[in-house]
Amino acid sequence: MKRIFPMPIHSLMLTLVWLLLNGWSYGQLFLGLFLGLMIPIVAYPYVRGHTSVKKPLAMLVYLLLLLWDIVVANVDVARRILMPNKHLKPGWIAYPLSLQEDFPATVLASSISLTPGTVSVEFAEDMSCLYIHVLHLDNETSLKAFIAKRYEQPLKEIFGC
Amino acid sequence: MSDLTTVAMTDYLVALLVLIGASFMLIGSWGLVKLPDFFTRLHAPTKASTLGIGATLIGSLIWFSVQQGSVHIHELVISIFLFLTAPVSAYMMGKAALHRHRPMITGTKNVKLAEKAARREGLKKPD
Amino acid sequence: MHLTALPVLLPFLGAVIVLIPWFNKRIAQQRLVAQLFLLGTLAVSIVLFTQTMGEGAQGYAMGEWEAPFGIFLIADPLAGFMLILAAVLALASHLYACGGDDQTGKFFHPLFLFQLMGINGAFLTADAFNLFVFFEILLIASYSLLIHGGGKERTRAAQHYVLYNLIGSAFFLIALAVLYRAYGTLSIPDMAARSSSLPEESLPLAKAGGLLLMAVFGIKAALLPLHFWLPRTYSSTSIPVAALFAIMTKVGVYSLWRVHGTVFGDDAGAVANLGKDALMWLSGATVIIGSVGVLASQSLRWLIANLIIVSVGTLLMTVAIGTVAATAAGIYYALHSTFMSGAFFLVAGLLIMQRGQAGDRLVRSRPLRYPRISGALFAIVAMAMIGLPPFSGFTGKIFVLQSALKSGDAFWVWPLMLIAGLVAMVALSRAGTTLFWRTQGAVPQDAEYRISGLHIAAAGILVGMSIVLVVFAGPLTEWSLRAAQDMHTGVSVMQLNGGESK
Amino acid sequence: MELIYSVTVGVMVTCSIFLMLRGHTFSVVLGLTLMSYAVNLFLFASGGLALNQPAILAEGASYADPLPQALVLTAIVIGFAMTAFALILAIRARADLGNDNVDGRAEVGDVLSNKGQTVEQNGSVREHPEPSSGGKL
Amino acid sequence: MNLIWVPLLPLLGVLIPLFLGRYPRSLLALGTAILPAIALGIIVSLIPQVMAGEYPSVSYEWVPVLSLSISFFLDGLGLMFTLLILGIGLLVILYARYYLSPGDNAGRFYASLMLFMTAMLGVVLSSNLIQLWFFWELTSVSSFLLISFWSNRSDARKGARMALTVTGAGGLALLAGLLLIGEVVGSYDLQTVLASGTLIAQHQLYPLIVVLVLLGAFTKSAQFPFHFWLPHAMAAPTPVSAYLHSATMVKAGIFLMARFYPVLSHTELWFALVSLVGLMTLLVGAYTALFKHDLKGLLAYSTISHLGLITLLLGLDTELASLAAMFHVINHAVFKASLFMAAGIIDHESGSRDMRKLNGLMKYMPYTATLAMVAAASMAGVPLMNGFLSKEMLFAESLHQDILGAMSWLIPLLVTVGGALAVAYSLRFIHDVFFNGEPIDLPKTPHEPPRYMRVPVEILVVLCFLVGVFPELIVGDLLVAVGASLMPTGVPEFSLSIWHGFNLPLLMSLLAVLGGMALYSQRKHMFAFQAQFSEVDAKQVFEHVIQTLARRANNVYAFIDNGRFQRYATWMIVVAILALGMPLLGLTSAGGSLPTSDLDLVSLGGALLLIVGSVATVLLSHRRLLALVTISVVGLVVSVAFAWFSAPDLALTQLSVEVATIILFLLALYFLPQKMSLFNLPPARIARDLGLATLIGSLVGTLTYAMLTRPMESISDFFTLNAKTGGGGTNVVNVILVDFRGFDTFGEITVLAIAAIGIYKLLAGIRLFVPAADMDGRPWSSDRNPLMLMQISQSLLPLALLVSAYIFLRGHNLPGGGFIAGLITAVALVQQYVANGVVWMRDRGDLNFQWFIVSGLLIAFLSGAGSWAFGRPFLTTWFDYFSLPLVGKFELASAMAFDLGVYLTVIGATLSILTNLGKLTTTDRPNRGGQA
Amino acid sequence: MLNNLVGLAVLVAAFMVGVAMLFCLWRLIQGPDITDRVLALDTLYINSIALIILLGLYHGSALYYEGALLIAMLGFVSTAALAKYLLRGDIIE
Ligand code: NA
Ligand code: NA
Repeated sequence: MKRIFPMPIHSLMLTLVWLLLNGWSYGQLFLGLFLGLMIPIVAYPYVRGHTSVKKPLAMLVYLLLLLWDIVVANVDVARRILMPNKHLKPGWIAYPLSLQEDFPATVLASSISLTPGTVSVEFAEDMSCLYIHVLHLDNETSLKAFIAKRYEQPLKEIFGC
Repeated sequence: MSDLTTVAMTDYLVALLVLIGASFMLIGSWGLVKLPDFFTRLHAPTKASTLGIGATLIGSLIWFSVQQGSVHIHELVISIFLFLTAPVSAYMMGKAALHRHRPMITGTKNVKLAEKAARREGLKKPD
Repeated sequence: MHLTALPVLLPFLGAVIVLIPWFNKRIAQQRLVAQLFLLGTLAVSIVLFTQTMGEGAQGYAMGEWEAPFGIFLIADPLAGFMLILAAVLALASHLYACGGDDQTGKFFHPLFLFQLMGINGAFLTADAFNLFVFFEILLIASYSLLIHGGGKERTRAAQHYVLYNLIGSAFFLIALAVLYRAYGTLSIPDMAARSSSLPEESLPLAKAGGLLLMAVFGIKAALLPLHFWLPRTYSSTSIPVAALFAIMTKVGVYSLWRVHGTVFGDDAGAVANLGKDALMWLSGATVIIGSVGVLASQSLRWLIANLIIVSVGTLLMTVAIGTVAATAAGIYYALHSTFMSGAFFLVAGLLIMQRGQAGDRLVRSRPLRYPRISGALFAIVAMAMIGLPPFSGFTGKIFVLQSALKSGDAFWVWPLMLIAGLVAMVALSRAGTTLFWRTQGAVPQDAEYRISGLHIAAAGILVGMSIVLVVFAGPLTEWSLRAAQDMHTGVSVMQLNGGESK
Repeated sequence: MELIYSVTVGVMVTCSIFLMLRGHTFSVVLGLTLMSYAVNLFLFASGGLALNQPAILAEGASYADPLPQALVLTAIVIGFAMTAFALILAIRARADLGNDNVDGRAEVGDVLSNKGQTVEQNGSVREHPEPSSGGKL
Repeated sequence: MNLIWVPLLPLLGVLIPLFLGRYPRSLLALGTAILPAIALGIIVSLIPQVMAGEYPSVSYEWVPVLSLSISFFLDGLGLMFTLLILGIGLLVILYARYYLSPGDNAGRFYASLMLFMTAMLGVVLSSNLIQLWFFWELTSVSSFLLISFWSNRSDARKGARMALTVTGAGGLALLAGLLLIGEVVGSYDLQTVLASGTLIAQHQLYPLIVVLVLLGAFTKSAQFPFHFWLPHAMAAPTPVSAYLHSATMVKAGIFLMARFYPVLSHTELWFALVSLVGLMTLLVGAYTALFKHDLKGLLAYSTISHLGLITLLLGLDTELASLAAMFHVINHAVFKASLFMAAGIIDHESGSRDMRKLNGLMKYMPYTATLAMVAAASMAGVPLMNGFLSKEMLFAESLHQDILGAMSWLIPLLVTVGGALAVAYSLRFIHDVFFNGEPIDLPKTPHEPPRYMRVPVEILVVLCFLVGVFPELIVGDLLVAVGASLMPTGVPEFSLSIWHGFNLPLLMSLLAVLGGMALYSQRKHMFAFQAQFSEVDAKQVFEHVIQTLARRANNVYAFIDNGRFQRYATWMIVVAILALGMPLLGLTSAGGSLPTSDLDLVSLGGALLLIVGSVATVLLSHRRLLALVTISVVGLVVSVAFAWFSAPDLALTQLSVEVATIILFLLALYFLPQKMSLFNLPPARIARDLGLATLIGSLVGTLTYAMLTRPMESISDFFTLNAKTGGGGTNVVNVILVDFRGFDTFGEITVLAIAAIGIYKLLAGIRLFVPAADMDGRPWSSDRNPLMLMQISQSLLPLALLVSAYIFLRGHNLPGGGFIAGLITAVALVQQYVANGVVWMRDRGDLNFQWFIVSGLLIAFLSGAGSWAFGRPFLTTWFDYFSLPLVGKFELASAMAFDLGVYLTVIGATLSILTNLGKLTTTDRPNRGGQA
Repeated sequence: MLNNLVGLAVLVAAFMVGVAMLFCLWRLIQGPDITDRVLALDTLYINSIALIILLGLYHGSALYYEGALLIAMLGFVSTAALAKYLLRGDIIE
């Protein structure tokens, strides 16, 4: 089973993306399903054992939340760019990671980077913390708390770790 | 009649989205010019790639869907790609900048952290 | 029926087959397959040649698209000549390589076959852009073959050769673009048909494109001052590759015949005989510079390379003369000079194997282990190169001289050719006496100085061609004349479409 | 439009030729790459410039000349193969000859290496002696 | 018997010594002699015919296009020479049997000798001009082999080369002359030519023809100033000297002049040239001969002198003179061959040829000495010997000319001086060798040679005597026949009696003898006088000339070709500038009749990006990574420009290639120096390069504008019209690629595959420079596989594969296709290598690129060859529409299979190109590369 | 076909994106470091995507879409490769 159908979620998502690309028809569905089956078989050896998503629904919620954050933060950062530089207070924080697995940590770092104003630049070698550059660093502790509550906590649940 | 209104409505929406997208694009790139050091500039493309492209794509998506009378959402795939890759690009460039000990403007908080992070890149800051 | 395409497709198929990973460690099988395909290509070329002599040009519509829209292959007697020439040369060089040179690196056999594919494609195609593609095939294959066996000298030579030709390819594309804009077509027969009625406005484009294309072919043909790549390339690569490369310059000359002979031929109206004057001067200068190089050469392969430049200059003089008789002489001369250049490299290879440290440098060395057979081969090929009877050089030389006389070009062609012959004689007699007779010490008996029968057979085949060319000079010259006539007449688009029923 | 297009192609050709005349393999390959961009634009121009007339049937009434496009496509691919070969050859030359001069002869003023090492095929690393400058053939 | 056998038998005779080489010497000589003897027999049997004026001839067609046939005829002139060649040839074969030492390769010697004999016979029997030249050159070649017979000796090699070069040069002139004659006459048939005397003489090319033919003759016959090669050809074994350098080859030039005498003589030009050169040669040769201490040297210069004598006779404007010339040809051949043989015997039996050491040999070898003295007397022109007769004729005829106008009296005077010199050196030959005291320091004690070694000399000496006494009887008829060849209109009456009474010629002879004796008696003073002049060794001069020539050539060559790529590229660019510039110069304006379109701001911005990007690439090219970034911008903008100008396929292709190129450059940059000094060249160089670049840039720019503004009638409409109906696709560009011009694409993937193979070869066994630090000297980071890159890349792979499938499948109808899809797949896989490293990838099953390439090429080929099964040409496509429930209507096309081949090849080739390079450094590279 | 409002908006947007690209160009030339230039290139990729989408909108053609998709995919690859080069020199190791 594993050999024929190594990554079921991937297969599904690929079929979905295929339909996104080509539009809906039965023909495309068949083709999408076929590719959704074939591609994972080809690609499987090259994909590390991801920590799998345990709660897909929570993931969806998380994504929508992230989307909203992106919009809001974008406006904020745009404002900061347009302001003179002297008002800028950039800084670094070392966010203490409690997510230790690679994939969830990557998702967290990505989320942080996607929301404007913060960029994940580096992981500590021992994965103890994530170094983040902040465009405008007002309050370090509240930012850390925000990240923990808004992103890390949900991700822990999603990935079940 | 309602058809016409829909068209008009979507026109306004599309125009708005396209302009919003372009604005964020412009602001992001302006940030690239204007911001004082590399790490601050690193924030700029995320704007362009998220809201800038996002809004433009949604505009395009809506417009083509209305025009062709069927749902036309393949633009989303571009967004998926960008959302997946933009943080990695930033991460890689950031790492490179840390590795190269790019200077930061005075007043940057917790510079020590950056130095600590840079140590990962195998080099002490030259004196 | 598909014969016309086979000189291209057979080497391709052979190359792909020996490229199958199963063959990777099976050198004997690679050799066998490659030889079979080379023999097949030769057989096909001969049949094709006889067909064209009997029935005239054979068109082949790739994809069955009518002319001038699709890509056509045209086999006419001239192409047939060149195909046979290439096949024999390749067969002999390959045979030589099977003596061990093929094992000094990977993928020799597929590359060799690909090389032949490119050459044959260039001979057959009737489409200007397709010609570019085949030029690139033969070039990239030649780049790869050039470095076969490795070594500093080869790398150095490859560097020049590759970069130089890359610039050439860029110019090729520019020329094609301009010509396409001027003519609106890429089919060479179609271009030829349109030449006389080009609108006034397009003339500068046609001229610029035609002249630049001439320069591009001049690079391949080693026309002065575009010849610089040749000596180092030929003298540093491995022997069988150098021998095969002997045909490379002829691809340039052939293209000049094919494209400039028809598109910018006598009947081309305002663009008739484009660049002929320049070609006249430059071909003459090529002979001179080649002769200077011949005198200056310090090693045998360098000497051969310069002799090739001289022979190419001579060939280009026939192109510059441009009459049917001159083209015929050029065709015969091309056969002779290609075979002899290839043969000379193989003979040089025999000598290098026997001379140890001295290599092919023209210095004193130990006596040769096989003086008779190598001496005989050397003597024949040297005499042929000089143009001394009774070998093919003399017939070739007389053919060219006579054609120049008939067209009124003797005043510049003759002195150049005769003096070049004298220079070759001086240099080759010096080289020969040094290589064979200026010896010291005892004949080496170590195994490393041994040469195999395969090597001798390969060299023998090519050297023997100089006798074949003389013995059968009668029919060969007549066929050359026929091929030249057909080439100058050209094939019309209508003929192509009529000849190939849709 | 035609004018600015021509000027651009001209400038690109100028820059590429200038690069090719520098004595280092990297510059020459860089020049060749730039040249192939310029040549592709040039070849493309032989079909004329058309806005919003892609050669896809049923998209519009008129089409851009598809033939030059097909030619450029082929040229791009071949150009890529050639650039790749030239570039790897440059590496080979550096490895064999110790410098990256197109002629394989280091010249005074060349930066030879940043204290390089040679890695043998078997993986052992050894310090590579600095090649002497002004080496001759 | 057929005349063809006469040259053919000696040619077959070449093989006999080659096979008999290991047998006893006598057998070898006998075997060699058989065939020429038969040939001589044939000739003798043909004599009556020739005497009757019915010239035997034979002709076979060979190369009609070149007017070259195998044609021989035998007339009097040919007969005389044939007899000499075969007769003396046989004697030489006998002589050489004893002369060659056991160490010599007699087989090779005889084979070369037979080859030479063939060539010589070919020359004198030819009745086709080109064939004549054919054999003429063959004499040069075969004589090269004979002169250099002792090839380990430097003087033999040099002498041979010199002879070859001089006679070869003459041969080329002769060829030109002969071709001109053929052109003027309209035939290369000798007998036709000989009948066209006036035609040639009145042609404007006549002077040129005369000069060219005479150049051939003079070089071959060692006429002044081309005489210098002959003495050095004496490095050959003495039989060769006897045969080639006295009897036959040097006479080929004389033969040539005689052969063309009927058509080329009878003009001032001919007489002036021939007589003066002959006279000069006569004197110079005779004078120099006197001072030679080497026996063969003396004979060589004497030969030169006698050749001059014959030439002079041919140049005197009387019919009798030319007859005398022919007579002297025989006489000289006979006595000089015997003298050479005698000299060879002396050398052989005494070990020296130095006349300062050779003294008093009369005592040691009286018999040989007597023979030699008789022959020498003939050489001196002593009465009762054959040499006397022809010399008397010369003296007589020298009185009947007016070549020098009022100064014509000089000629008899000088001829007499020449005669005196001949007497003097003949005297020296006799006295200095056979008398004059005792031998000094000879390596061997001289003694008589083996019996049969003397036979050839005896025969010849007897002939000298017989001809001298019974000239009319022995050669009278022959001379008449020869005369008929020279003077077709009629041979004048002549008498060959030995006594003409007391007349002026006899007086001249007397003077010559007395003068010669006087000269010889005063030889000490003369030698002393001559010793003041440093002797010029022609061999060294020649060698010096050749070496200087080579050195000069080297300098010129080095000047033109300095081995620099920049030089080569500059030339190419100059040529391109000329090629493009010439036609454009004539234009008053670059613009054509097409209207131009408006410029928009986006285009302007794009152009600005391209221009700035290109210029920045140049300016930053010394900081290579930066240049790479700027050129990437150019690439990106070019692809956007393609999209902008309605070429989506191009945009896609350019983009994917662009990325692959960047990766490639990055891989390469690691192994190349990171920086270089850009402007370390002199400013003049920079300015020149900049000038050239600007020039060609402007030309290409102008050309672009010219193209864009000129209308075109293109075949392209065909493609748009037929793409759907004939090719089954709506993306015309793709249909062109896989169908209309599928053969281009077929070639293109071949290029890609070959490049991959070639690159594999380039990387095999490479020893790389691996930089321990980046361009600023900073050690590399220790983080091999950045976490996020690793994680996200893996997620991207399936997505990228899906996209490539998407691009592939839609290619036929919409932008896309196998090539772009292949590149996307390849780049996605390369991305895995970048993110995860080679080892990781290898652990997960390495991709075999070779299989990709092979299967791709095979699929492409088979999809093309599949049409053969239906009797259609290669790459003929097939497509049809099908419909299935639910799925609906869909299309299947053979072009898709072709595109699949493209797809696979591209993946294989690109991956192979990129990853092979990447893999190079992988082997156990220490993690902290910087600190290793 | 495109109506006036959207057409105008797209034109203005394209102009803005064009200016944004020139900003990137400025950073690209200005540097000062290679990292800045890579960043500028990366931003250029993104701007190009927008430009191509706008182009498609302007012409009302979906044919430009793949171009944008490819830039999105491949732009990342080259940015990542460049950064990896800066870090490790050896991008495939
Ligand atoms: Na962010
Ligand atoms: Na003496």
